[in-house]
Amino acid sequence: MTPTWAQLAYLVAAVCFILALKGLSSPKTARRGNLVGAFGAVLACAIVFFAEDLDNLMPILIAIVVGTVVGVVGARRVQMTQMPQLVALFNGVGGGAAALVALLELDELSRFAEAHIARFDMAATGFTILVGAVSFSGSLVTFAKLQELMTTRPVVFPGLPVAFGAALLASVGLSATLVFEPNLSWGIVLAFVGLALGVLLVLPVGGADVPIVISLLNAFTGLAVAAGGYVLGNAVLLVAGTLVGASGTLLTKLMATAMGRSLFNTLFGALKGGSTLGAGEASDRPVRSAGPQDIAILLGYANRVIVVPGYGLAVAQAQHTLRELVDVLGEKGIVVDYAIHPVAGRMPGHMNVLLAEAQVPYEQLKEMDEINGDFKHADVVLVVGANDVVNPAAKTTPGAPIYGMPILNADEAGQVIFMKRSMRPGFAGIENELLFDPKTTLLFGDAKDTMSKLLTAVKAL
Amino acid sequence: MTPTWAQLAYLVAAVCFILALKGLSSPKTARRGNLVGAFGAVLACAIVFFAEDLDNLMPILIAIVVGTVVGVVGARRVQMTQMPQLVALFNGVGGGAAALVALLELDELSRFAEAHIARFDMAATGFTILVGAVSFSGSLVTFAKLQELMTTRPVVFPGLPVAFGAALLASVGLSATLVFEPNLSWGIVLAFVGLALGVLLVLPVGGADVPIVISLLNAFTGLAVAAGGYVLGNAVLLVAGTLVGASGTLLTKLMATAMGRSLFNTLFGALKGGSTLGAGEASDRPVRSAGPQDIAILLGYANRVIVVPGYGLAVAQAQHTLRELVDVLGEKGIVVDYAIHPVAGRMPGHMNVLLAEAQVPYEQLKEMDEINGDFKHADVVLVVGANDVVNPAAKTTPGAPIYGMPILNADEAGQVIFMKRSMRPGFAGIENELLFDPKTTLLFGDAKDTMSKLLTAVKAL
Amino acid sequence: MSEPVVWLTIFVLSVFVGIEVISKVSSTLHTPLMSGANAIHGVILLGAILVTGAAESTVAVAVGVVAVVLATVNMVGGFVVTDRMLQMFVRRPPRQPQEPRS
Amino acid sequence: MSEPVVWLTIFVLSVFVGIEVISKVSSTLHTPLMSGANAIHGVILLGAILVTGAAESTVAVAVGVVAVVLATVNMVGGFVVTDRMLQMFVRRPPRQPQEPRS
Ligand SMILES: NC(=O)c1ccc[n+]([C@@H]2O[C@H](COP(=O)([O-])OP(=O)(O)OC[C@H]3O[C@@H](n4cnc5c(N)ncnc54)[C@H](OP(=O)(O)O)[C@@H]3O)[C@@H](O)[C@H]2O)c1
Ligand SMILES: NC(=O)c1ccc[n+]([C@@H]2O[C@H](COP(=O)([O-])OP(=O)(O)OC[C@H]3O[C@@H](n4cnc5c(N)ncnc54)[C@H](OP(=O)(O)O)[C@@H]3O)[C@@H](O)[C@H]2O)c1
Repeated sequence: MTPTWAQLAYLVAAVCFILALKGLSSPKTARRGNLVGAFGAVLACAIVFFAEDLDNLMPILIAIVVGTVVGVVGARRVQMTQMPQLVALFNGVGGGAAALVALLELDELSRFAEAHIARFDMAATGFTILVGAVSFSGSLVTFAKLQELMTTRPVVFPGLPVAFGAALLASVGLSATLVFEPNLSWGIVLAFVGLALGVLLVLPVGGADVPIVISLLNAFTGLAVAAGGYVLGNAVLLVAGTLVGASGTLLTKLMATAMGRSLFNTLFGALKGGSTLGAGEASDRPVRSAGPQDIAILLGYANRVIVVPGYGLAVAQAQHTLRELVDVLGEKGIVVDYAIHPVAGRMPGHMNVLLAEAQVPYEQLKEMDEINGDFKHADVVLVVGANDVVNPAAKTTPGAPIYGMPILNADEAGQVIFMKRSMRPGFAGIENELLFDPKTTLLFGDAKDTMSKLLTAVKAL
Repeated sequence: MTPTWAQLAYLVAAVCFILALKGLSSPKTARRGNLVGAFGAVLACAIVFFAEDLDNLMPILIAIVVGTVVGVVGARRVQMTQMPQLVALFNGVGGGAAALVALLELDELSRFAEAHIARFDMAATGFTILVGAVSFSGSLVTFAKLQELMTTRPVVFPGLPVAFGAALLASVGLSATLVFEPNLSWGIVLAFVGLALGVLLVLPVGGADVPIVISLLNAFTGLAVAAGGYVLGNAVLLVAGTLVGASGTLLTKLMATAMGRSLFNTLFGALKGGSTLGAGEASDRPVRSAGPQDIAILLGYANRVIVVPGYGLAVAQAQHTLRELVDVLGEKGIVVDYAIHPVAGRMPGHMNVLLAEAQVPYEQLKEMDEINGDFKHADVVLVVGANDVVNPAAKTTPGAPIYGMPILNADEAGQVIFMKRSMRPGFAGIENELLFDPKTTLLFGDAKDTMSKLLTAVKAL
Repeated sequence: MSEPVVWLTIFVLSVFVGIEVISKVSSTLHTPLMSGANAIHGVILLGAILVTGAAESTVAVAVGVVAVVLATVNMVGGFVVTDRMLQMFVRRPPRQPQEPRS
Repeated sequence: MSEPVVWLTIFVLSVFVGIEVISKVSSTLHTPLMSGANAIHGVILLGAILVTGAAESTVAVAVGVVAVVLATVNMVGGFVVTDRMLQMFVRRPPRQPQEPRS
């Protein structure tokens, strides 16, 4: 039995996790919240060494050191643009750990206490194995997609729904078997089915939807940890896992809503064929395009410029060049701000992180609500690799997939410049009337490339 | 041991209470929330008859019937203006019940299981007795104040702080004694000390602050019930009591903030002497006052009138006459709305209830944020028994007790009419510059009285 | 987990739930919320029933009966009065001014 | 209360806490919140330590060690990367444009 002082300390750790989530929900307290969470985690893991009777101390400590080094180095080295895949990876290994823990516990239970195992315990063990494995393999696939180790397009093959259904049935059957016949072999089979299920779940999801799926898998891992806590009789695991499971599920829904997507569509949209978002074709209506020199003049003689960065900026990694351009314009006395849409980029809030990393002064980063009234006073809006977040269809076209999503009022400015590679639509797969507006000029090409040309041209003015 | 199905049903009841509080926090779901709570309560109390082995069934059932009749009749008969004291009364009897339950349990424990009583159990029992008794007597005093069975002014006598301190010390001492010497007599003494403490706590609180104290005592009762749940080993009591205790404490703070008061000041302000709010003296600077006839002409020839009802309207019970007046004005084609300040009246949100009871159409009730922009277009603002909620000092005078509280912009209207009895200030005890404004006219007298004169005069136009 | 720690855990979690759940309430709803919360703690009725059901002496039963009555008043009255209050908040069809054309 | 009901109660309360606590988050913070929550479930490390500490066969210890490494990566990496992200959100003194007078 765990001593009472340790149980109380576990409770303190659980409270830390609650406070961490609370803190993370508000910009002012977010960083402190994260530190409180870290404190809780360290506390919980320190207690276990004093409160329980552990064998194999040496291997455990070495493993912790190894894990810490890997974790810290990974977290410090990664570029901010690769943040999403790193989070996916960390989530995956957590799920894997939960599955392994449950397998070991199953081994223990099935060998020593065959007669006494409560049905409910076995159900929870099976749940942890299954969900942990799903989270592990699913996260690895999202990682591969985001790291572009594989195509970011939805992967659909004819048998996929059948295979998915079969794996789902198998996992239910195996879990039931496990409840009545606790046995390590069944557990291992269940783990493999879980791995397959995770892969099949994530394959049909398109690249831009991946953040939603990462959040979902994150909630899954939370639930697996919670069930693991039940199996091990450890309250802090139960509370922490449940917190993450519940808040993660809500967060997934909030994220999907912020992107104007439904969760069901995100996961299974590609299977239904139909609207695979982002697959929209280029239109051939006439537009006005220009070269870097012309655009440089437009910018150089403006008084007020607003930059709208988007997904394409992140993909092209043009943020450093953009910052330089803005600096140069600033030196010319032009007032330049960045208008940050909450879901611009690859993940919600990603654009803030990207621009902050490129050392953009915080004062120039304006939230949507803050700057939306300023567009009508702007001479030029420079839209870099963004599309949906300035698409007026969100206001004017009921029925459009983004209808109702709040957008940046770029259409109110005097001149609009789009930097993109082609006439292809953005994530939502719908045409943007603003591209065809008489006051719009397009600067075609990869953002990084054209941005440096533009920079040279502006410097030369 | 309670059977498992009953434990699960208790859990369902606890969840109902959570959902009830959640529902009650939003206007759309409030009524449903309350019903969900009632369902949970009925469920919890029904279960106990099936799950536990009870003697004395007859007396219990009769008592429930009696209590139900009293509760329903009381709740249905009460006038909406007397709502605050009814809530206080209901809270008090709940606290009393908790104290009695704990006393009976103490009797039981001390007689049968002397050796086995855990210290912590006794501490919780003592807590329930003490806090339940405080809540009981404190609520009765607030009831007496609101029902004007006694003065609504703060009651302070020289020995009060000493008596309070002595009672506090005694209660701590007795609780400690109880832990080491479980004994019914000590429990009864503790209950009486609690009763005294409750009285001493509430006496120095002024009438207008009473709602804050009711909310605080409500939280107290919640905590007493929670501790009682621990003593009885009943989870639904623990959860329900804790929910009420925690949310009640926060609510008390929110209420105090909405009224621009600190909780400490509310409770102990009068003891420190100094700023007993509401005690402000009448100023003798010149003002313009007029009779009902003149005011009737002002109103009758306006196009747009906004009525600002306040505390004085509730005290004078003039809401029905006011509604008639507004109807008559409406018949003349004048657009009339009510501007409802969130803390106008005797309790937060009270004004909505009062006007709704007087059958004021919901459409004419405008929240502060909704109507504050309209004042500049209004020809006449009719301020009935309100003062602080239109006092511009909240915007202009840093240091004023209400500084920072959002107010209704009555000062932006063309003409302002105040209906009040004298030049005495309102709750916050500070002068209202708007009373001396050249565009302000005062109509002195009790609101009910002058309102019917005004009504007659308007009808005669 | 040991019994007291279990109760403490449930207590702590309930505190968080209680606080978070009402943290967004608008001040217009303060009074009905207070009244509804007040009704909820009327569930002490359950406790009153339990102790009265276990009481043996006549005095204990009498005290228990008083507790049951008080708790029932708190619970039933609390929910009924809250409902009455909230009825007033419900959006109703506009009321016609009496004979507007007269 | 019986053991499973206790756990269920704690689970249910935690669900409410988890949902309520983040229900007001602005979409700018979605990513750090996800990352922070991700780090929190790294506390499965505690479970990994427990089972490894009780493992007897070499295979079990080896599997346990893998679990400990994975869980540590999740936990430590998660908190560090979240912190790095959040550093970026902090208001910093404005950066001077390079040599504005040149
Ligand atoms: N932030 C998030 O959390 C998140 C996550 C998933 C989905 N979403 C969704 O993504 C959309 C975000 O809006 P957004 O305006 O930022 O992006 P968007 O609407 O997807 O538009 C991105 C634009 O960037 C261009 N682009 C792509 N690569 C480029 C490159 N290398 N150089 C230059 N341009 C490039 C693309 O046009 P070309 O192909 O012609 O170059 C495309 O029009 C919203 O619909 C949102 O709901 C957001
Ligand atoms: N709603 C709540 O929850 C609550 C609870 C406690 C405190 N408060 C505080 O109370 C204040 C409420 O503002 P308020 O503007 O509604 O009230 P107020 O500022 O207190 O003013 C009420 C006015 O009504 C007049 N009055 C009193 N009895 C009257 C009668 N029979 N006939 C005519 N007039 C009468 C008084 O003047 P005469 O004496 O000259 O007649 C007084 O100036 C705020 O400061 C608020 O913070 C509110």
